[in-house]
Amino acid sequence: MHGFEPTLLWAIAVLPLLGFLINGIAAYRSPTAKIIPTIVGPGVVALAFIIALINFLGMRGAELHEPIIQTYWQWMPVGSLSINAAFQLDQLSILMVLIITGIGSLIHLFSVGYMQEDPGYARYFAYLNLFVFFMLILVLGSSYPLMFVGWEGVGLCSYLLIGFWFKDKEKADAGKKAFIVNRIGDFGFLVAMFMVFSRIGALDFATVFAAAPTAFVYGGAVVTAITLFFFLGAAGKSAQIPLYIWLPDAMAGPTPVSALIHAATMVTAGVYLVARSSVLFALSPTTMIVVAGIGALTALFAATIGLVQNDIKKVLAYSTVSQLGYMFIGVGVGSYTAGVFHLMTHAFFKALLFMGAGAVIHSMHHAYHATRSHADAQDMRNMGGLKKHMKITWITMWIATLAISGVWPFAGFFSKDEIIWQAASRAVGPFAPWFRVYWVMALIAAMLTAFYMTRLMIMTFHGENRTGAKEREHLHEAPLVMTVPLMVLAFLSVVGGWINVPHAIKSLPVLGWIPSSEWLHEWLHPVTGGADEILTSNVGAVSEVGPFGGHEGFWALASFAIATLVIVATAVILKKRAYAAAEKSPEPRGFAKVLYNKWYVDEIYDAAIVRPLMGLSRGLWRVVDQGLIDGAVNGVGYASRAFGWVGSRMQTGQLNTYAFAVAFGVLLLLAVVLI
Amino acid sequence: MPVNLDTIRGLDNAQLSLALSAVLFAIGVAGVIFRRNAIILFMCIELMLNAVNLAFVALSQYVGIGGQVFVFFVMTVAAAEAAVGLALVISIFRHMESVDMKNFNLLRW
Amino acid sequence: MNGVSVLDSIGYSSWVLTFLIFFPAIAAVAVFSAPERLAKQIALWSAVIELLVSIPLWFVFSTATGAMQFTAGAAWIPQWGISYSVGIDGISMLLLLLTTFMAPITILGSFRYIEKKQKAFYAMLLLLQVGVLGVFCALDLFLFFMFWEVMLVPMYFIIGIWGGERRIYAAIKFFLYTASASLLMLVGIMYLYFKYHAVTGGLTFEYSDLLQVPLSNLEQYWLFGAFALAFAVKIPLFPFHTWLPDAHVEAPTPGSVVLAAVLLKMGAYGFLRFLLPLFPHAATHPTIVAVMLVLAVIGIIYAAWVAAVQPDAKKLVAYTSVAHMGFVVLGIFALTVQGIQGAMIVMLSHGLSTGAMFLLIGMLYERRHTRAIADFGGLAAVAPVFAAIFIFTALVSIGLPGTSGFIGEFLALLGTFQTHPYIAVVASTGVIFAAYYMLPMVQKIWFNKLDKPANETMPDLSRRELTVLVPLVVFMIWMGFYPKPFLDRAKVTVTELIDLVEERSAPVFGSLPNSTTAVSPLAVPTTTPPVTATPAEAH
Amino acid sequence: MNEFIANFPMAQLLWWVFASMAVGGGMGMVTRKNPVASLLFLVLTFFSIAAIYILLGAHFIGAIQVIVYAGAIMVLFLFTIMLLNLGHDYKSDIRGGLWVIVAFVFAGTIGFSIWYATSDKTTIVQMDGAARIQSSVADLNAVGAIAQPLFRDFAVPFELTSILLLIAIIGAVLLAKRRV
Amino acid sequence: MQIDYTSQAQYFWVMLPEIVLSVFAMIILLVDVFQRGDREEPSSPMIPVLTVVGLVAAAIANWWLLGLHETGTAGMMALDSYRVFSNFLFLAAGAFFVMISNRYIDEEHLRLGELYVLVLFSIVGMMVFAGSRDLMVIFIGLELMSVPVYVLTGINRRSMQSAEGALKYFLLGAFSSAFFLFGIALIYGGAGTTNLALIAGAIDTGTTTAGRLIPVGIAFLAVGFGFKVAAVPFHMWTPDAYEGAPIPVTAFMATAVKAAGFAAFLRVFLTGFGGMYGTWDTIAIVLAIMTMVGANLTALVEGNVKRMLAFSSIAHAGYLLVALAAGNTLGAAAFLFYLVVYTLMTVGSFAVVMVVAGRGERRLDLGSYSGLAWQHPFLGVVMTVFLLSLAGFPLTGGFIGKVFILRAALDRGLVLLSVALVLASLLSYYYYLRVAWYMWFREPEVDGRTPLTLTPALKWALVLATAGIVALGVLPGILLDAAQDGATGLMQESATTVSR
Repeated sequence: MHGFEPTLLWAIAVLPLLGFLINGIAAYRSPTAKIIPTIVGPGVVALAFIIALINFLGMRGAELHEPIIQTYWQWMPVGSLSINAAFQLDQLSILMVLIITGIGSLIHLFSVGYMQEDPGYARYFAYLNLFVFFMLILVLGSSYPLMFVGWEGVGLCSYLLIGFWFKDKEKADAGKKAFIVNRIGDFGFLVAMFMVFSRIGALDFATVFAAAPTAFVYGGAVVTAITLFFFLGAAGKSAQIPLYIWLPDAMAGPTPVSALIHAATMVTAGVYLVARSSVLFALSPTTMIVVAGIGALTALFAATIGLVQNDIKKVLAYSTVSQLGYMFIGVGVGSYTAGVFHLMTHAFFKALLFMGAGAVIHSMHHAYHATRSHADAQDMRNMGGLKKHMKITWITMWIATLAISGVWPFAGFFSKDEIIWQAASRAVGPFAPWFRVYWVMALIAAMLTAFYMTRLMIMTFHGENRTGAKEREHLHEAPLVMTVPLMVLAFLSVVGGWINVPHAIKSLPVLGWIPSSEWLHEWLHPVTGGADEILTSNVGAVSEVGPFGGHEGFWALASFAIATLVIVATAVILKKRAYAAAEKSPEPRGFAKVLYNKWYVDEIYDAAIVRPLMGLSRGLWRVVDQGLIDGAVNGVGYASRAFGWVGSRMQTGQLNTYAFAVAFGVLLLLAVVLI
Repeated sequence: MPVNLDTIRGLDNAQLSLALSAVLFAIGVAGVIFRRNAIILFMCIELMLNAVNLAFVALSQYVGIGGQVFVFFVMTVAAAEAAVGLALVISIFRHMESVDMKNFNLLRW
Repeated sequence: MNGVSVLDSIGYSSWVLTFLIFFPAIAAVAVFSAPERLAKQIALWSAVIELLVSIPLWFVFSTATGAMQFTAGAAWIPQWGISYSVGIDGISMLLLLLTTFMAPITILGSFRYIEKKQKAFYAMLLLLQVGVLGVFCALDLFLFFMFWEVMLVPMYFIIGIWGGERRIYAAIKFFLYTASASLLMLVGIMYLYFKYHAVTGGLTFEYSDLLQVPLSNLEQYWLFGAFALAFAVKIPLFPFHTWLPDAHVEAPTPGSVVLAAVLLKMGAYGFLRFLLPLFPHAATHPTIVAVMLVLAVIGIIYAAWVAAVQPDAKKLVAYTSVAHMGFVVLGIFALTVQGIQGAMIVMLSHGLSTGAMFLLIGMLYERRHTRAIADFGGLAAVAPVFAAIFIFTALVSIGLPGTSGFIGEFLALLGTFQTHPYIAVVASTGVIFAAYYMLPMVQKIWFNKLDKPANETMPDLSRRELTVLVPLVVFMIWMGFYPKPFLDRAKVTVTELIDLVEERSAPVFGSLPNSTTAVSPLAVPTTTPPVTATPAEAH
Repeated sequence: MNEFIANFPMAQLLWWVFASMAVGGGMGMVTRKNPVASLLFLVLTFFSIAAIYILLGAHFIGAIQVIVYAGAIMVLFLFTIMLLNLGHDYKSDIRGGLWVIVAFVFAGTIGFSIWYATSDKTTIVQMDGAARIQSSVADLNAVGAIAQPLFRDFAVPFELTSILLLIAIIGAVLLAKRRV
Repeated sequence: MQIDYTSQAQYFWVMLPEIVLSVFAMIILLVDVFQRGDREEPSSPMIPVLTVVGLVAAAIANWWLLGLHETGTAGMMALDSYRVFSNFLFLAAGAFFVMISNRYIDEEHLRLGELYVLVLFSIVGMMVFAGSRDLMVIFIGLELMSVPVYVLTGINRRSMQSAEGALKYFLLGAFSSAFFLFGIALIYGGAGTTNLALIAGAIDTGTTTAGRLIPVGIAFLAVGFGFKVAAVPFHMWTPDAYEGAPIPVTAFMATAVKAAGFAAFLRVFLTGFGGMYGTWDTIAIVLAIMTMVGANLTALVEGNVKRMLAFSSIAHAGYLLVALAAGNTLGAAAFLFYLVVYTLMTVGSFAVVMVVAGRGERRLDLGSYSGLAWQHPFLGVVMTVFLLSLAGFPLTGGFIGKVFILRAALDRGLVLLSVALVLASLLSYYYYLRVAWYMWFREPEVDGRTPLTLTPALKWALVLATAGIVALGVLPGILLDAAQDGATGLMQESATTVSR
């Protein structure tokens, strides 16, 4: 029906796997192998990107309305269950593939420079390739179980990469934490799959989504349960409350890893899951409220923590959590385009930010390494005034900052504003009260974002340098191999937003001239259309005016204004403020302290869950296992031996005793026969 | 003063003898239980055997001569046992200079 | 195909099982009579021959029928109607191949671990295989029980002679525990025998004949109890599991490997082969099913928790076995195709992964002569390959998708969910706790700082050790990405088994009302017609 | 008066006399500390039993009871006692009071159950043995009456007893000869 | 050849085995006397050979018995396959005694012709005891069997234990035989005869069942038998006597004497009182349970292997009592089968104990078995087989035997008794395995243990026993039929008596 045949779809996934194997073997032969990983590592991903691009262009040509499914082999054919190893190519998956392979290859390139001196160079690229492979499985898989393979696969890779420098206990712990927390989410994913199967009898997307509208009643308990369990999975993967705790620790990994896995791709898998299952989620208003609510809460909550962190990567980590919250607001309120849109733009500028931070840390590290200093290379209080040392990084990161803060015309403006507006405009029917609240929260979070990002920039690049006198001359710009990716991403962060300019922009006074194209929206329509229908038919049309009146354009303008205002204000205020180097700076006090310690959430979890569980386990082992059960088992033995002892004591050796026993026996037998 | 002879005459010696044998047997059993002197124990057993003999003879009043033949055999057996038993007593006495069973408890639990 | 015709020409299918069962016995004699230094070689090569002979089964086996194949038989004690009769169907075939596959690996893996009394050791190992294969092949209940019991003796000696400090306690515990349970099964078997005699006047222990014995519900409950106890202890099902940690910890590596890889499977096999078909009413009685499932779930979670706090790596893995076998029981008593198929895959996967796990820990022990987790740390730096394989195995055993572990647990849980959703949900938390017990151990052994000087010189895997482990790894991945061949071989058997159970228990339950679990909002009957028919949900 | 003597139940009376002597002897035997004393009591019992045999019409048995038992066997006992020189150690070998009580209770119960079994005359098979014994004694005297069945019907056990005696001799010699 | 009991001469043929054996016994006696006179020196090595010859000759005569057929069943000696079967068993036990005792007798200076004479005579006694059909003869047989064994128990006159054990055994034996005798008297009074066939007839005609004489008589007989087979609570003499006696004699007692006691037990109760099963089944059941449980429990704590085996033999008496309780042909067959297995494994295990014990029976504790299997693999392996068989483990005769008994019991519907048997044998696992673990799992004690060497005869005896056990475990068919014949022979008797 459609005149398009995907080219080498399998190769997209297989290439990184190949890379993994080659690099793995290289690592096995000599851990410090350089040449092969340098070529293979980025190479395979780039190749995959090219193939993806070809397919993408092909798809643009053809008018695709159904996904293209390529089946390779039967995976789990058991009774009524039949799961195939098959890839699904449609507008959403190709978009994800482009993001993954594109940004992936950039980050691989960046890593070549960043990991130059690392002893585990080959191993690093092996992991990275493996990650890309699993990520591609995740987005290309044509059924939930297959998606789950990628889902846990990327979890595994993040586990390995977070703990890449495993000699350091904290880093290893961080990896473990990430894995276990993710497992909690995976549990939800599993249960959701079971429910889907027991309802629909299939687990591949095509069948499920086709059957869903008829199989489930709108807002029914089952579909709500299913989607909520799915969302548990998504929350685990995408670091939403209450499972976000692993992501900040995940910064223990190499910075490019943070850029790739914990900013651009893996953490957005949850959003992808929701967008992919849009049909299901649209069927359950309750779930939508929950999803969007969690999103809004996370966005706000994480932002507050981000305000006071001093570790540059920590700030970015919390900002990631916050931005993910935005995406969930988007998909939560039912505007899957917006969610995916923000996912994409965020991938651009957050990857950029992380790699910029990477560059900074890289040079800081060099500086301290050169002078045998043990100061923290990631603490912004040790930075400042770096702009004269590393120009490119400085500029590109400013671009990213403006983008994330939602300043026109950068990418973030369009995507974030879209989400905020959707929250407002979809606050109709059952959602009215909820989404309004989320909208407000989103606005506040936006301001906070602008603030902490500006703070980050100021502390890092402006003011006078606090690195230390003799360290200063060792500070230098990163090598080309690292700066090129920065520049590419900077470019994307600028233009990335223009692919989905809302029509409403026309109505604006100043910006009316802008060509509006809701291209992404139309592009994704084949995927999200089903959900839109369900929503329109059950909830009704979206409202044209936001809360307190005002059209989309007005609010866009407003948010733009607010963001700019906050940035300028922050810049002005913080410029004057003189920071002290890390060791000299005082402990935060009062509320700042609470924020600085992340609302003590980790401590609370530790006290409320981890320790009790350990205690319980120990108790079960000692008391139940060794005490009760084994006690009973051995007790039987002891008891019978005791009886035996009594019996043996009767053997007194005295003839009378024996004769007595005989007489007793006689009486016994007489009793038997006579009574 | 005349005793009521009929009551006595009414009783049958054979059956009385059975009762008597029960009594003697019981005495023998009791002796075996509470005596410790090997020889006396043995005597008690002999008493029990005699009780059995008495029973046989008494029963032969009802059944026939066979019972008395059995007594003959029992006596033979008793003689044989006596020979061996007393030999054993002697041989153990050689070890212990005693026939009191309470001294013989090397063998126990 | 051509190969098959060749095999037919040598009458392969008629003698293969008999050969497989008794060849190890001959080999054992050979080992025993050989000089000490040759023992291990002879054992290894005979195991390899065994494997080679068994491989064609995989291809010749017909996946079209659930009937017994490769059957062979002969009158043994005609006076009592006892016959030597063997045969395999999908279920036993897979387990049989698992056994023959693990044997050479186990032997090769114990080359350096076993220093003293090698002859006796390898002879015992081979005798053990005789018992196990016999159990999987026997179609005569008397024969089955014979092998079932005989298998204990070599294991008793393996633990007792080559074991650790508390080996005697462990050996005795293992022996008495298992034997006590199986003796009641003997009475049960005899009872069936007499029931058959009473009904038909014939004397036989033949499985297919005893299947026909009509049993009252009460009799079914009692006999079910007698059999289930024997199998539950072997599996082991909570709370009959306490012999396992001791046995595993004290047993020498090869012992643990065989124990985990094969012996535990015998219990599950007993469930599938005897419990369900012989006592369908009892086996599908809602209360009994509920009890079994709950015990399984407790086993899964409880064992995971207890495992998490074990200071001894081997003991930890031992407890994980309990958890894994919990999934097996879960899948079996779900009485759905997915459930039982899943149980099968879990069995195979657990055989491979836990076997590998014990081998790896054994290799650690050979290097450092300790199994205490606290004595290691940072080893990944000195032995990267070792670390890689260990971590991979650990991930398989916690059911990472793309590996055999996932397929099994996924199917088992999925199948359970169809009939007992709530239990399945609770059981699914097992995946969390699996990570909770496994990852800390991995970290404490392989990651963190390399602070023990003794560990700094620890050598990486030798070539021999790699040859031992690589096949296992390969299979774990293969079963993860392409389990279809395995599923296919068990498919018909499983479906027919379920049909049998349902049809034979249906009349008893036809009248009974459906329970709340059946009509729970999560599982909807219409989608899985066969399941709703199962009395499992009846109340 | 003659009438009184004529049908005076002498047999019964004598039976009672001898029975009480037997029981008394038995009691004496089990209660005497001194082996010799209890032996003599036992001999008394045996004599009384012999008398009762005769009262029951088993004259031959009565005779050998006196000759074999009271004579030979008991003398053997006495000989042993003297040989072992136990005649005069009066150290009591009777177990403590409780033992005695329990012993008599148990033994009593056993004895009672025997009596209980035999008390019901009707359950004993009635082959009027007494009369048949009478007749056989009449035509072949007391000894012959025993000898006939002994050698005709009971030849096998008779022969066996000879082996038994041989064994007894061997055993006695083996165990009791002085040199070890 | 037809046997008609009207003429006493016929008994010559019927009792040919007994006669042959007695003749040989006397020959040996004479040979010994003339060769030794009064000098204190060991008898010639010819004596044991002569004994074996005698046993073989008796066996041949016994075999010849199979050709005889009796008219009617009122004779004093039974003439059935049951008797032949049990006779073979006694003779085999005797042969085993001779084979294993050889070296021991030298070491303990017990090489006396009388010893063998007594053994032969006691076997004669067993044959009479188990083969006779008249209670009086049975009693004499009992004494004929017991008196020599009393003497054998005390034959080691240097050993205090030996004398003490003998005296206890003797006194209690006489005590119990008094009960036995009273039982006979009561039966005689109740049935008017001591011939089992006639008794059975009387019971079937129902004239006697009314009274209490027969039941009480049965109880007293059960006491006598219970003592001989060492059933709890009549077992207390057993450990002491077994421990006191020289080990070969212990083996002989544990196998032959017990077997004879059981054989007679079954004959009397199944043929004589078969009609009153309802009266005595409870006796058998009670004794069986008490024996199995009591003995196994006590054995758990026994540290002295000789005593431990004594308790184990008591426990096995319990299993055999289950076969009696079954009271059917199957039971009798199971009983005969188990008796054979039991004899093999008991003789074997006692033989090993004898070897380990060494001169003066010093090494009887478990500790002296440490690492035995590694020092002396042959002993270790055979002992393990014996232990496994005693424990009733598959592939050994012990297992088949137990299953056979279970089968008989279940056939009678004694489910609980079967369960009791199973649980009891479970208890027994522990102490049998304990010996195994001392032999295999422990390191040998490092002291000057004189290297254990076996005489050829002993070695052969062990090999024979092991082979027999394994053969009966793997292919029990070879014996099952014989046992079945024996049983049917016995039961037909009780059947035919009815027609009489």
